[in-house]
Amino acid sequence: MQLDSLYQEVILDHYKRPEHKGLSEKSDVQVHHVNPNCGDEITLNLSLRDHLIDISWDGVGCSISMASASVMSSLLSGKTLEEAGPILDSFVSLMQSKGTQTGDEEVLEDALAFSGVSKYPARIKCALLGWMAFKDASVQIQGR
Amino acid sequence: MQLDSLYQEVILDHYKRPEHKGLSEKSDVQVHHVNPNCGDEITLNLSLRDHLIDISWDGVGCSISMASASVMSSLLSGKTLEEAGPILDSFVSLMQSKGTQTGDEEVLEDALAFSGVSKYPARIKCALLGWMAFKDASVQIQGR
Amino acid sequence: MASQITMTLNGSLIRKDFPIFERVIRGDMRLIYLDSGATSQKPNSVIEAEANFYRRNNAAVHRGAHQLAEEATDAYESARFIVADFLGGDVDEIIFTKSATESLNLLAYSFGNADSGNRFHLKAGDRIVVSEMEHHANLVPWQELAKRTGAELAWFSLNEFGRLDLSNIESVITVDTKVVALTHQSNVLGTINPLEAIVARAHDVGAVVVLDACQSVPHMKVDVEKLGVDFLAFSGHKSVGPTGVGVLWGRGELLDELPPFLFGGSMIESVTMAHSTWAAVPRKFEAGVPNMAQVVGLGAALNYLTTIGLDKIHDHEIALTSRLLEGFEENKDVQIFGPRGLDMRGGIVSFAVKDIHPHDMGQFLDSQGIAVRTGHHCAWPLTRKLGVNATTRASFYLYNDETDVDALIAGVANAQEYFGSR
Amino acid sequence: MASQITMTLNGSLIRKDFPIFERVIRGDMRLIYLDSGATSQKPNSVIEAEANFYRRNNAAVHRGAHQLAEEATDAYESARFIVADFLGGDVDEIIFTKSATESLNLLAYSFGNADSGNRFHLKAGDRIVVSEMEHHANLVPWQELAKRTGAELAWFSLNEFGRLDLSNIESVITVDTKVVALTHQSNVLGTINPLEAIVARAHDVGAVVVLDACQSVPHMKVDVEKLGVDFLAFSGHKSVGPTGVGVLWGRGELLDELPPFLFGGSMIESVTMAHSTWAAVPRKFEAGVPNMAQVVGLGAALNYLTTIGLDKIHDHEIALTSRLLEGFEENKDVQIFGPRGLDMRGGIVSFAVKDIHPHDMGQFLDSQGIAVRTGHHCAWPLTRKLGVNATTRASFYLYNDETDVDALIAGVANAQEYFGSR
Ligand SMILES: Cc1ncc(COP(=O)(O)O)c(C=O)c1O
Ligand SMILES: Cc1ncc(COP(=O)(O)O)c(C=O)c1O
Repeated sequence: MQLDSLYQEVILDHYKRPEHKGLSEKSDVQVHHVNPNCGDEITLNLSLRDHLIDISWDGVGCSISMASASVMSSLLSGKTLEEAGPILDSFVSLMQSKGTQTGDEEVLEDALAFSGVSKYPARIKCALLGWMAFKDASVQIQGR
Repeated sequence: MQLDSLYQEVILDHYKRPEHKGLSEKSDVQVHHVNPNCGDEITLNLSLRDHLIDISWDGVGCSISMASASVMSSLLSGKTLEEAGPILDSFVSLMQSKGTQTGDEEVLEDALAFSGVSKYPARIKCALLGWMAFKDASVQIQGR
Repeated sequence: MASQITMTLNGSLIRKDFPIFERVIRGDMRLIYLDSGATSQKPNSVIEAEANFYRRNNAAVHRGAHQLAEEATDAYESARFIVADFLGGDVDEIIFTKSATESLNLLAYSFGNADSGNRFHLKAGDRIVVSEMEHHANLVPWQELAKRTGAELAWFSLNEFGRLDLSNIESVITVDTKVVALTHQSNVLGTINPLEAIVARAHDVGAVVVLDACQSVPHMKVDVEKLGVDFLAFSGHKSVGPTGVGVLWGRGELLDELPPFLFGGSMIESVTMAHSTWAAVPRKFEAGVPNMAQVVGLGAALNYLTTIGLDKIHDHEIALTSRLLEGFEENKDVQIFGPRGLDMRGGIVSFAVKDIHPHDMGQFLDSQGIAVRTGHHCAWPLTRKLGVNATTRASFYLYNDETDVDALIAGVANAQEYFGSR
Repeated sequence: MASQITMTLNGSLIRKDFPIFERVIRGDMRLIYLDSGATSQKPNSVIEAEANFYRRNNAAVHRGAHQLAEEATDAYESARFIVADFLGGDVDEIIFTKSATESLNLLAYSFGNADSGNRFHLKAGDRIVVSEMEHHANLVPWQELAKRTGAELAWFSLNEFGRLDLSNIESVITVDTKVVALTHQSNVLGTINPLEAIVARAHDVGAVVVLDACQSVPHMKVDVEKLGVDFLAFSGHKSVGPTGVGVLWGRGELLDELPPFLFGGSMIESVTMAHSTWAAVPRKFEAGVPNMAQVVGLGAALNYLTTIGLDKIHDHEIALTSRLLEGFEENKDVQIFGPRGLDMRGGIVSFAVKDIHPHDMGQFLDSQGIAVRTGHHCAWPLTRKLGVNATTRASFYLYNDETDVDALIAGVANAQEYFGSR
C-alpha cells in the first residue's frame, strides 16, 4: 500500500510510545508552536546541561507531528547545539525534497522514517512542527 | 448603414442647432446632472408660468445627449406638468425597450427619432440625461 | 445499513455534468468528493460560461462605446438578475464581491466608515453580537470592527446538542446592539440556526442582522424576504460556481445609506483632486473592472442549481446524512459532533474516531480516493468548545450518492484496522 | 503614412492564439480591438488553464488532507513563483487580490489600520502625495485615507506636455510625507513617469512609494528591484490574464510590519472569541478561499507574455503608436493629448476630433469594427485639466498590427465625413 511509505512502523511506534514526552518542571527556555492550519500544538522545554541538550515536550497532534517530535527529541538529546544544527538542516532539507532525496542515515537515524512525508506536501508542516519548535528554542537559548 | 438608425437626421439637426439652449437668468428650480461614465453634463432651469413649463438648459456632451435635451425642451415647453408626465414616461419606456417598441408618434413627436438608441444600451443614459434632469426639477418644483 | 430514506437525486448521473469525476485519485481510485463544504466542484456549463465569456464577449463592462462592451455589460448585468431571482431580492440589492469573506469584510469596513449621524455608526457602548459557531470570516472582521470603534463584541453560546443557546437572547442582544452577525448553517456541525426570534429581537432593538449563508444558499432554498434578515453573504465557489466571486445582498434602503468600501473606478459620481462623491447602489460597492467572467459563471451555476431544484438538493443531502449517521451509529468508536437528528441541519457531519487523529484519518481516506477535510475548519473557537483540536468533516452535495456514503463508512473502519493493527 | 519603424511582432499571427478574434462585429466587420487599456483579450492557454483547474485539480488550497487539495495548492503556489519571477520580487512578497483596485485599497486600509508605533501609522500633519494623472483607483483610496486619519493630500501637477511637473519635488514631497502613490504609466496619455528622483526624495524623507503599474507591467519589462519602489499593484485582466485577479507586491520587511486588511480564514495564526493573531506574509493578506482558478490563469498569462518577450511587446506597441501619431499628424482636425514623442511613453493615444464628441466618435468607429474607449477613463481630474469632458482613447497590445492602426486613421476620417456631411 502506497500509504505505508508515509506511515512507517518507526513512526507509528513513536506515536504510540512517544519519547521525552511530558514537560520537565524547569527549563532554560520554553516555546509553544502551533500549526494554524490544523490546530496541532507543541510545547517544548529546552535546557543545556554542560552544553548538552535536554529536551522535554508535550503536545496534541497527528501521528506524524507527534512521532516527529519524539524522534527529534531522542535524536538531539545529549548532543551539543553545534552537533544538532546539521541534523536539523538535514531533516528540513529532506522534508522539502519532494521525494527526490533519500536522506543520510548516518545523520538522521530514525528520522529517516519520515522521508515518505516529503511526497505529501500537506504533511510536511506536521513533520516539522517539533523541529521548528526546537530551532526556535535553540535560537533563544543562544541569545541568553 | 446600420448606424443611421441611431444618428437620425432629426438628432443631428438638434445637435447642431439646439433649442432652448442657454440658461435663463432666473428660474424657479435649477438642477445639474452628470453622467459619471462619460462626463456629460447638463444644467437645467425650470420655471412655471401660469402652470406652463418653461425650460432652458446648457451642457456639454455627445450628439445623443445634447439633441435629446433639445428635443425634450421644445416638446415639453408650454405644456403643464400633468401633460409632461406621460410624455416623459413614454420616452423612458421607449428607451428601455431594447428595440422592441416603436413609440407613439402622437405623444413623442420628434423624440421618436431616438427609438434607435434603445438598441445601443451604452447610449440610453445619454438620451435620458436631459429627461432625468427635467424629472428631477419637476419633482423639486412640485415640492415647493 | 440501508437507509429508509430514498435518494431524490441520481448522484452518479449528475456527476457526468462535472468533468472532475472523470479523473482518478492516488493511482487508480475513484474520486469520492466529500469536501464540498470547503469548495464545490463545477459542472461543464459553468466552466464553459466562463470560458465563452473570454472567447466571445470579453470587454470592460459599463465603459467602452463598442459592441463587445455592450455584450459584456449585458452578460454581467444578466447575472445580477439571476442572483436576485435566486435569493428573492431586488436586482439593485445584489453586490458582486470576490468571496463571502470580502462580502462580510465589506460590511464591517463600511460600518466603520459611517460617520456619526449615519445609522451604521458604531461607538463605545454599542454592541456587536455573533455566535460561538462562526467561521473566522464572520468573527474576525467583527472583532476588528469592535476594536476600531470601541464597540463591545458579545456572542451566543452553544449548547450540548450543537445548537445555539437562545435562552438568554435578551441579555445577549441588548438594547445597545447595532449588529447581529450569524451563520445560517454551521460549516462544522451542520446545524441550521432558527432565525425568527433572533431577527425579531434584533429589529426590536434597532440592530441589523447579517447572515453568513455560505453553507445554506448552495444547499437549500433561501429567500431573503422570508428570512427577514438585512444582509446576506455567500460564495460562488461553494455553489458549483467559479472561484473568485461572492455575493452580498442587502436591503435597498440600507445599502443606500451604507458608506462605500473599496474606492476607485465605476463607483464614483464625480471626482476632483480633493473630493469624490458616490454612484448609486449597486455600483457604489463595485469599484474597478469587476470579476466579469466569474460573475457570468456564477449566473450559470445558479441556473444549474435551479434546474436541479434546491429543495431536491437539500432532501438528497439529508438522505445521505441520514445514511451516514446510521452507519456511524454501528461503530462505537466514532463520535459525532453536532445534531444527531435530521431536523434543522444540513449535509455536513463532523466526527472523531478513537485513537486516530483527524489528520491521519483524512490521509488514510485519501488513499482510498475519499476527500474529506480535517482540522478546525476555520472555526477554531467552536472546535475548542467541542473539546478537541480538530475534527474530520464529510460534507455532501448533489453529486454524491449512497456509494460515497458507504465508502466513507467502510473507509473509517479500514482506517481503524490500519492504524490499530500496525 | 508608412512608418519607418518595423514591427517586432506579427500581430495577425498572435491573434490566432486569441479566440475572440474569430468573431465579427456589427454584422460582418473584423474585430479591431484598440481597448486593451481597459481590459486585454485572453489567449487559449489562459482560458484553458483556468478551465483545466476546474476540470482536474479543483479543491480548497492549504486546507484539505487529500490529493486534489495538494494539487490545487501546488498549482496556486506555483503561480506565485511565476509572478515573483516576472516582477523580480521574492515569492513571499507576492499577494493575490481580486484586482489592482483591491491591491491599492488594501494598502490604504492597512495603513489606516496601523496603530501609533507602527511605521505606517498616519495622523494629522502627515502627508500623502499623488499626482494629477492618477486613475481613480490610485486617487480616491488616498483621499479617503487622508480623511480618516487627518493626513493631508498633496499632488504633483501636469505640465503642458502631459508630463509630471517635478520642478517643485521638494515642496510636494515634504519631510512630513509618509506615502507617495503614483502611476507608472498614465492610462490616458500614455506617459511613463520617471521614478528615480521621486523614489530618492521619498526615501530621503522616510516615505514609501506605491506604484500603480496597471498600464506598465503588462506592456514592458518591470523589475521592482531596479525601480526601487516599495509597493506595486497590477491587474491580471489587463495582462492577458483572467478577470478577478490582481497582484500586490511589497518589500518583505514592509509587508511583515503592515497590518492585515481582510479578515477571515487562512490569514490567522490563532483565533479565540475575543482576539486573533495573524499568519505570516503572504497568507496574512489572503483571507478566505482564494480566487484559485484565476491565479492559475494569471500564471499562464505571464508565461505567455514572457514567451513572447516583454521588450518585444513594448517595441511593437511603440511602432504602432508611432504610425498612429504620424497618421494623425496629417489630419489637422485631430488633437493629440499627451506626449508626441516616443520617449518614455507607452502604446496609448488619447485624442479629440473637431466638432465630434468622443462618444459619437466611439460609436462610429464601433460601426466599423473598431473598439476604442471614450470618456474620462476613470481619471476625471486629468481629463478636466486637459480642458475637455472626455477623450477618445486607442490603446495597443501585442495582437494589434499596422492594419489596425490604418483602420483607425481611416475610421476617424470616415467619421468626420459622416458627421460633417449629414
Ligand atoms: C492606471 C490604472 N490604475 C488602476 C486601474 C484599476 O484597475 P482594475 O480596474 O483592474 O482594478 C486601471 C484600470 O482600470 C488603470 O488603468
Ligand atoms: C460558514 C462559512 N462562512 C464563511 C466562509 C468563507 O467563505 P470564502 O472562503 O469563500 O470567502 C466559509 C467557507 O470557507 C464558510 O463555510
